[in-house]
Amino acid sequence: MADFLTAHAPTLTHWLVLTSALFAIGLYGMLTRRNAVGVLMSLELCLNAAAVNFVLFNRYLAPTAQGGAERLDGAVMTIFVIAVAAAEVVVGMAIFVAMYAERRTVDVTRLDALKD
Amino acid sequence: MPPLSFILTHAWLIPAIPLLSFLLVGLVLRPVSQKLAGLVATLAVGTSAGLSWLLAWDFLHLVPHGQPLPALVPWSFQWLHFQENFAINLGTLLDPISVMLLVVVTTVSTLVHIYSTGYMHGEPGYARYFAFLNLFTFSMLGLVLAPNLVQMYVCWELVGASSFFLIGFYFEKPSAVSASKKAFIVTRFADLGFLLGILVIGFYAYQIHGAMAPDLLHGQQPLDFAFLTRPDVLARLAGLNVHFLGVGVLTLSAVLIYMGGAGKSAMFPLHIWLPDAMEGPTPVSALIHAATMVVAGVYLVARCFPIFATSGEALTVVMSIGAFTSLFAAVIGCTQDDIKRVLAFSTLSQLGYMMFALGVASFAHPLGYSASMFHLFTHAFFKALLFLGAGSVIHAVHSNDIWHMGGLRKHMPITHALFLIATLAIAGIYPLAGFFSKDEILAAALHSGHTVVFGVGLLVAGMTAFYMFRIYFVTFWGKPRSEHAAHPHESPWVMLAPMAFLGVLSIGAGFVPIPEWVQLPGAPVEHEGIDLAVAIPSTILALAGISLAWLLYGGAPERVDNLVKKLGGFYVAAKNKFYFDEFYLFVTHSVIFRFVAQPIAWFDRNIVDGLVNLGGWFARTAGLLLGKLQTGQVQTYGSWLVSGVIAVVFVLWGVLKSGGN
Amino acid sequence: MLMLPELIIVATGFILLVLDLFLTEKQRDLLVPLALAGIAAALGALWLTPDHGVLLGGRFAMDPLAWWFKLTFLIAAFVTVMLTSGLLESAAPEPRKLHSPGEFLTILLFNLTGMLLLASTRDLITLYVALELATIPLFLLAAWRRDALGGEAGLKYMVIGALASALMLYGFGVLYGVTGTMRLDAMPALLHADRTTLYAAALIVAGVGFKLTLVPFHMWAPEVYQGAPPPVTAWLSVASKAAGLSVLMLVLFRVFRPFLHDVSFAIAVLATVTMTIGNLVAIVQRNILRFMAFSAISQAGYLLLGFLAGGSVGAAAMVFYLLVYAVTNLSVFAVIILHNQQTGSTELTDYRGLSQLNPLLALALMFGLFGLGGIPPLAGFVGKFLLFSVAAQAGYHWLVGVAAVNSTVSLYYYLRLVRQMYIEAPAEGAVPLKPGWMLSAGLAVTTAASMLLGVVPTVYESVRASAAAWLQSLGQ
Amino acid sequence: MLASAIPTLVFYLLAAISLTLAWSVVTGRRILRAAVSLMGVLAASAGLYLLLDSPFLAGVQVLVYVGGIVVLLVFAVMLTRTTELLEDHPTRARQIVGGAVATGFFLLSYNMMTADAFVGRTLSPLPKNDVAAIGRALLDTGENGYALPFEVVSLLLLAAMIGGIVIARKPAVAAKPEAFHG
Amino acid sequence: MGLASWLILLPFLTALGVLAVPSRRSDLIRWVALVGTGAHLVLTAFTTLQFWQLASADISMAKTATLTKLYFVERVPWFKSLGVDYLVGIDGITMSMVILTSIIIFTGVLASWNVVNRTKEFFALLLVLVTGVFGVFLSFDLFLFFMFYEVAVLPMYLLIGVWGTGPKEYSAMKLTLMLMVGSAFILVGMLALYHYAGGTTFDLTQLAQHHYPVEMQRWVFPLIFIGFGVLGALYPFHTWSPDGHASAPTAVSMLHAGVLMKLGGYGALRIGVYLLPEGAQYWGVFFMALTTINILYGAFGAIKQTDLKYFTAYSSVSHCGFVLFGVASLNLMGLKGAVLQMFSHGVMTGLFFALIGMVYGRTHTRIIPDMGGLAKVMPWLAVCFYIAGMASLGLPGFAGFIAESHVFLGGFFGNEWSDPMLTRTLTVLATLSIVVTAVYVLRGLAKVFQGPITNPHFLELTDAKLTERLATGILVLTLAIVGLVPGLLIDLIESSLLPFVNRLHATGALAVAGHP
Repeated sequence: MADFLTAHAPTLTHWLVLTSALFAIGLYGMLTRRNAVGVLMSLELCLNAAAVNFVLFNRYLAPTAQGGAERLDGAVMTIFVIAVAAAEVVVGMAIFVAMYAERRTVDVTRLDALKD
Repeated sequence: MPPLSFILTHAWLIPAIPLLSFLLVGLVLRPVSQKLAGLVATLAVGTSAGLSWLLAWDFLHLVPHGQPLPALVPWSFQWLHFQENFAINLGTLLDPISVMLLVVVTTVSTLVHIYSTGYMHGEPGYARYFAFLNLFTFSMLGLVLAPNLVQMYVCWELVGASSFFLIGFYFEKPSAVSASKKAFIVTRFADLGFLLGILVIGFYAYQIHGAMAPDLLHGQQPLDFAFLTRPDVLARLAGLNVHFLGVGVLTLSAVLIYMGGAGKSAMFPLHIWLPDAMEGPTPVSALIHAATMVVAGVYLVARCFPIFATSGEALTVVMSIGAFTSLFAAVIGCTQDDIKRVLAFSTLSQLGYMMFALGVASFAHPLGYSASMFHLFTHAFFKALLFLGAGSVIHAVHSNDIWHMGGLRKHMPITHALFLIATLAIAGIYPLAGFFSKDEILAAALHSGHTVVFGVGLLVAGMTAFYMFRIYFVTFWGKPRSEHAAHPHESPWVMLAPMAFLGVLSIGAGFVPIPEWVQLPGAPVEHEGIDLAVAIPSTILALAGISLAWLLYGGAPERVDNLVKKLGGFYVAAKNKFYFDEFYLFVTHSVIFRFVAQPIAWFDRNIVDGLVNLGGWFARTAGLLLGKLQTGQVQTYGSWLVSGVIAVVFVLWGVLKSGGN
Repeated sequence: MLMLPELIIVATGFILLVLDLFLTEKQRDLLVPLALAGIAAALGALWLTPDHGVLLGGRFAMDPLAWWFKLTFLIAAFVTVMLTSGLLESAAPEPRKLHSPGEFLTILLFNLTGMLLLASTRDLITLYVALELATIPLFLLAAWRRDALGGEAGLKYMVIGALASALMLYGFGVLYGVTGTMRLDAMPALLHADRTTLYAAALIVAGVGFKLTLVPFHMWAPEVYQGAPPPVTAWLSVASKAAGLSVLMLVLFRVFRPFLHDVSFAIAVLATVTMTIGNLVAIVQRNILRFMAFSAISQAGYLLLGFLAGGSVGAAAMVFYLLVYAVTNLSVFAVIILHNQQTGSTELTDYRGLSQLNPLLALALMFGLFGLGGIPPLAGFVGKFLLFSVAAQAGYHWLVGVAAVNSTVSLYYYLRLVRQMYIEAPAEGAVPLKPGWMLSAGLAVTTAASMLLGVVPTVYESVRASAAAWLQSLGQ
Repeated sequence: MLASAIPTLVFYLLAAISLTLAWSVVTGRRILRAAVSLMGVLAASAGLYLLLDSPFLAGVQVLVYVGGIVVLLVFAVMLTRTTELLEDHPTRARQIVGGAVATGFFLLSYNMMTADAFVGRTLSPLPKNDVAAIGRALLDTGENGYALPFEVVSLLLLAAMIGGIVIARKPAVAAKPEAFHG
Repeated sequence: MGLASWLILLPFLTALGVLAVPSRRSDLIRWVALVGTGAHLVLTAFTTLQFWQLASADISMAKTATLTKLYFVERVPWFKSLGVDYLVGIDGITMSMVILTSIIIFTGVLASWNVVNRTKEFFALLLVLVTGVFGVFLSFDLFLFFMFYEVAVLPMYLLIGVWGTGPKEYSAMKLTLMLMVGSAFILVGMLALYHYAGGTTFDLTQLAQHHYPVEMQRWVFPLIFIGFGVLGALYPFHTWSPDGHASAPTAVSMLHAGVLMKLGGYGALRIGVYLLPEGAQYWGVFFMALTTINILYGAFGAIKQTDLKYFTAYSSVSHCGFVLFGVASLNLMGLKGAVLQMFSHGVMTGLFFALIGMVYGRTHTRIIPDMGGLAKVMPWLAVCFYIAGMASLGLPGFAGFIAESHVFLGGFFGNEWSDPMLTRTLTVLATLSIVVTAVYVLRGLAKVFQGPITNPHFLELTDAKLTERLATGILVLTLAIVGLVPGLLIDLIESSLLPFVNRLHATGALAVAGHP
């Protein structure tokens, strides 16, 4: 078991498959969920996946690629991504609430007053 | 040669005076005074006539008697510069035929002007009429004096235009309007040939001109008659190995130029405009459609005669068409009832005469050339007189139809006498003018070996006598057949005087030694005087024609009816001018208008414009369809966005693969 | 000193925020002049700012083109505030009034700060956050009125914006992974033309394409333009697009520079699709804001032509056209804002007879439209001409043809509006619009600028010189 | 041996949890359940951060993301009517399009991940990234500092907050909603 | 500021002057416009004399007919980094076109005396348009040229849209868009010219020093020719013309058919043939064929038209075909004929449209079958109409003949790069038009002016007023002067065309020097 696990220790590719899959699932959610909050949740999935990527790259690639000078760019980026995600959620929720007050619906597929 | 006299160097004055008068009358006098306008116009042309006579006198005395008269261009200036070594000079070409025609044109024009002051008296467009007459006279004189093809063409068009305006003088009359259009368009069609002829010959003449040593050119331009008729140039033109539809350049251009002449001179099948042109005032018919403009075609061929003669084939064309036209027109002339139309067909017939006279001529047998010019000369006078006489009759009877006339000889003795003189002249009765010139033509045909043409000529001579006397008898003999014919009154002296003058000329013109003066340059003299072998049969035929006319029309009309019944369909066809008008009408309206013009207009509005509109429609529809993508569904937009990413990857990948490193 | 304009703007934002707390409804009318003063001060500061230099360890850098971008942003902001004044003041007509002017202006200024910084970023992290600052507040501004359409517009903008930003972030991640650095200037040396790089590029293009409204990343634009308050639309049609261009130039010229020439065909395709679709759909629009949206989309297509030839000519053409586009578009929006403010309408047909009611406004609008259509002697002509010239220089003659024909198509719909104004008679009972002095001034300034830029060569020559200097600083 | 086996096990465990919960986030009809699932995904991600030797990030993830953002989302859900809590399934067309697009994206990503740049890379230790280090870096104005983005993000959050408040609060004046001018 | 600049600026200043007058003083507006354009006429006359003196002095000094110099050159660097200059100058072709334009706008103002609706805007736009036209003719910098070109085209939209009749919006839009598509072609060609020459200058005289690769010339030339051809009513891009002319108000039709369409031929000549001689050699016969279609198609199309304006518009298509035909024939006579035809058609069609406007103003119909016998009540107009008609069918004595004879000779003489049989056949086909033209002109005019008066209401109509007599009189006089004394115009044109021919043959003095 342990041997098996060791032999199959996750490489960068495994990690990337995971984050890609998470991102893709998030995308699917953004493109299909009716509830605006659901869309925002899916967005969080995407952002989260992207954020993991940064740490991942920082961990696997960045230190050596920079030729010595070790840096935390990826990790710090993750923090900023989380902050931005927070801002997006705040804005999204605000609009969502205002919207709901006006239109009494949170279904994004019913938001089609503006179209050709 | 002695130094040129004033009028020889300043021959341009002769056309210039009518031109000035045209401007003066048309722009200044017309609104001011009708009477003054007529007076000024007449005086102007009269002055020109005087100058022409003077010029003719001086010209004849340029060389000692017996020597050939020269051809000279005493005055010219560069008018149009096309390119290096290719310019058009306006100028005055004086040679026997131009001087002769100068005299004819100015004289007849003056007489017609005088006649018109009476004939047109009280017409609303009196001054306009004189203005156009002046314009015509100017154009015709310019044509006559033209030293090159382009000046000829320019004036050619101008006479066409003035003819158009004069035929359409009664512009409120639909028949006059359509006749004027017809005249212009038919001649314009012919002019197309003329123009193409100029293009063809101009191109090759320019090449030859360019290849010649400058000192050989004597300052001649490629389109100058002097250059084109030079034997060395003609030899080169004839030697060109360029063919179009199997026809050499020289023949091609000659035939094309002849097409122009045929249009103006109303040769078959371009003759249809001339009978209709009789819708114009009668003096106009006398001047333009009998004496002067219609002979311009003959004059053109005579002018370019060396080209035709060198080609040979072209001359055959001229001859055949001329002969056919003379016969064809004579046949129709026998059946018409409108006095002016009969005269018109007679003009056609006589023009055919002149043309085939040119056609039978050659450098070996130049008599036809002189004969043609001679006939042109005499014909101008007696045909003008016939028209003026007819005008006088029409003036009195208020109708053109000979069957509305009758017995006029008692009430209009002077007119009758003069008309008779002219009729005898055209019938070719000795010693009137027509006899001499016709005789010369027939002799030329006979002696050059064109027997068939000679036969046609004889036949036509007889027919001419017949149909001319037919109208003479119907008009002046018998009983009046209408209200007006019963109480006509003789025309005023302003009309009779010019007629009388023309009467004198119709009698005496035959004694003018035109054939002596007018010789084909570089050809042997071939004047034989009266050839009895020709004169006797022709006179007999003429008398036979007169007798037949007397038999048929001098007394009982039922004989005519019987004859008509016997002739049947042929008579009807001839009476309807062999349906040529209908044919042309069909071709233009039912074929060209309906199957060319109409479809083009439709094609343009619907197909070409339709394509443009289709472009607009396409853009709009594309816009609408693409706009439909804006469904308002934000998630659809998101799908597009992500698909966009995928697409961009593929495009980038493709571009890098194909174009990149 | 390098950062002075940004600092002034941020400071102004805070001052407004704080003042807003202490002012009465009426007194808040003072906030607009204050904001204008702040922007003007920033403009002044920008004038004094040297056009090269770095701060904060290289995270903030001035370069000659960044200077022009900042100028464009500041001018756009200044004019936008002028144009918004009528809706922000306490006496504004009610349903269309923009409430909470202090907050509105603060957010606008923060948003502006994001854009200003964007032009100066040199690393992915700052780029990302600055881009978000230049984007997220726009969602709020679009939804500011809280009405049905504004909310819908805001939400749609938000969803698509977040999606685009997530994709771009993912792309940034890949880029970071490939190069191992966040420094843009270090990247070209570490990049290879492999599929990973392409993938990153495509993701980033999507993110920027969203801001720049490139097809097919444009679909939010008509909806948001229509639903948002017109002044916000004006702002995002100009500033947001400028921000997009500045990012795209940063990315394409600094990062993907080695491949730019090889993928120029792809850029040509993108440009073709963008301008064509923008123009074709604009033809059939009936709402003036949607109409302007598609017009703006097509303009983005023209802008892309500048990337075809990687030299200073292309950069100069883009920057110059951006400036021209900004003033011209704002001059058009000035009239649209006024018209909407006083009639509540955004229908094209409601402009009928404007030339007889307000001849000068109609004239200005016509000039604006012709400027957008690229008709001489307006600056739009010179701007487009320069862009087309770049395409021709790169050998894309067919693209010049496509673009020029597109210009014609665009003229068609611009003329539709001109027709309403000049050929149709005014509606019955229509009254002339009464522009406030601030809006009039804004309109006058932009109109004048949109003419002078095309006639007076100075600005273009300076841009050209800047571009040359900038290219040198890139090390080419 | 065990030292490498356990992280591997944890990785696959977390991966499985993340994917499962993520799927329920995007497909669940009950929005609250989805929120909880999201919380799970984010928490799992915190675990992943731990695996990547970034305990500080894991902390931030739990505090801000799980604690803050998701709670905010839940609040927002609560504000709306309860009928909306049970969401209709998306239409079949949308599922297909969304699925296709998401799959396309995934395949593209997968293709990229097999690229040379990434294959065969192994873990390397991260530099020190505890609270203090990151905190210092965030405020450092030097070459290795992140003061500028930090300030920018503060502005962003401030703007989002102010704007959010303005937009989300009840209108001061009961303005009649304007008619759609679409 | 030299004469050339003043020639451009004066109409613009007049436009500003018009704008300065309060709109209710419509009389004053007209007078300002008239005085401004009249002053322009005087200025043009003065410039012509000056040009004449200078040029003939130079020609006699150089002992060659080739005029390789521009006069009244003004060069001010503009967009320096692009190589854009404000470069204006005058050569013989330009001069003749300026004379034409000046005459047309002056008479156009006279013919618009009765515009009552929004007079101020009307005249202002008209003058702006004509500013653009002068700009095109006078500028020798491609950028400037193009800029003025568009300025000249666009005001048309409003002029037709606002003051037109019938489906005016459609026509105006179609016209504007088609011309703009044409200008898109030109733009492509122009930028290619610029960049292939190194991208340093738009100066036409300097671009002419550059020898473009033959392949490049072969694809750029058709773009330029078609681009300008759209404005010159090249088949099948001419359909804006009938609708546009039919809908436009009088003065606009005059200007448009009289002057603006000439920009097409001018551009094709000045830029197409001059800069791209080898392209022209390659494509010459193709465009000869296309323009032959033009000539015949327009003429046949005109026969069945019932609206006087459509009638004239189709005749314009035919006549403008001569312009492009001459250009495509690529020899001195053809090119000269093209320029002469531009002039003559300009005046002639200006006269036509002026007259149509005047007749329409009286009868309130332009439908040919509805009219009849009008010569009785309006003899002046009838005479002028007939003169215009006669001029248009190429009657000698009027300018049309001079032009057409040159064009026909040019076409028939052909050039060494095309099959002579082909060019001659085309020329022969083209000459057919002189008959067809006669047919439609005479048919149309006969119906309108001759015959009995068909409508009793016509009996109350009046003849031309003084302004109308002045306008038509000037145009008729111009037609006649050029027709009778063609040397005046030919001498202006010919020397300046020789460099074009030299370039085609790559001999002699090739380029025109752009410096004074």
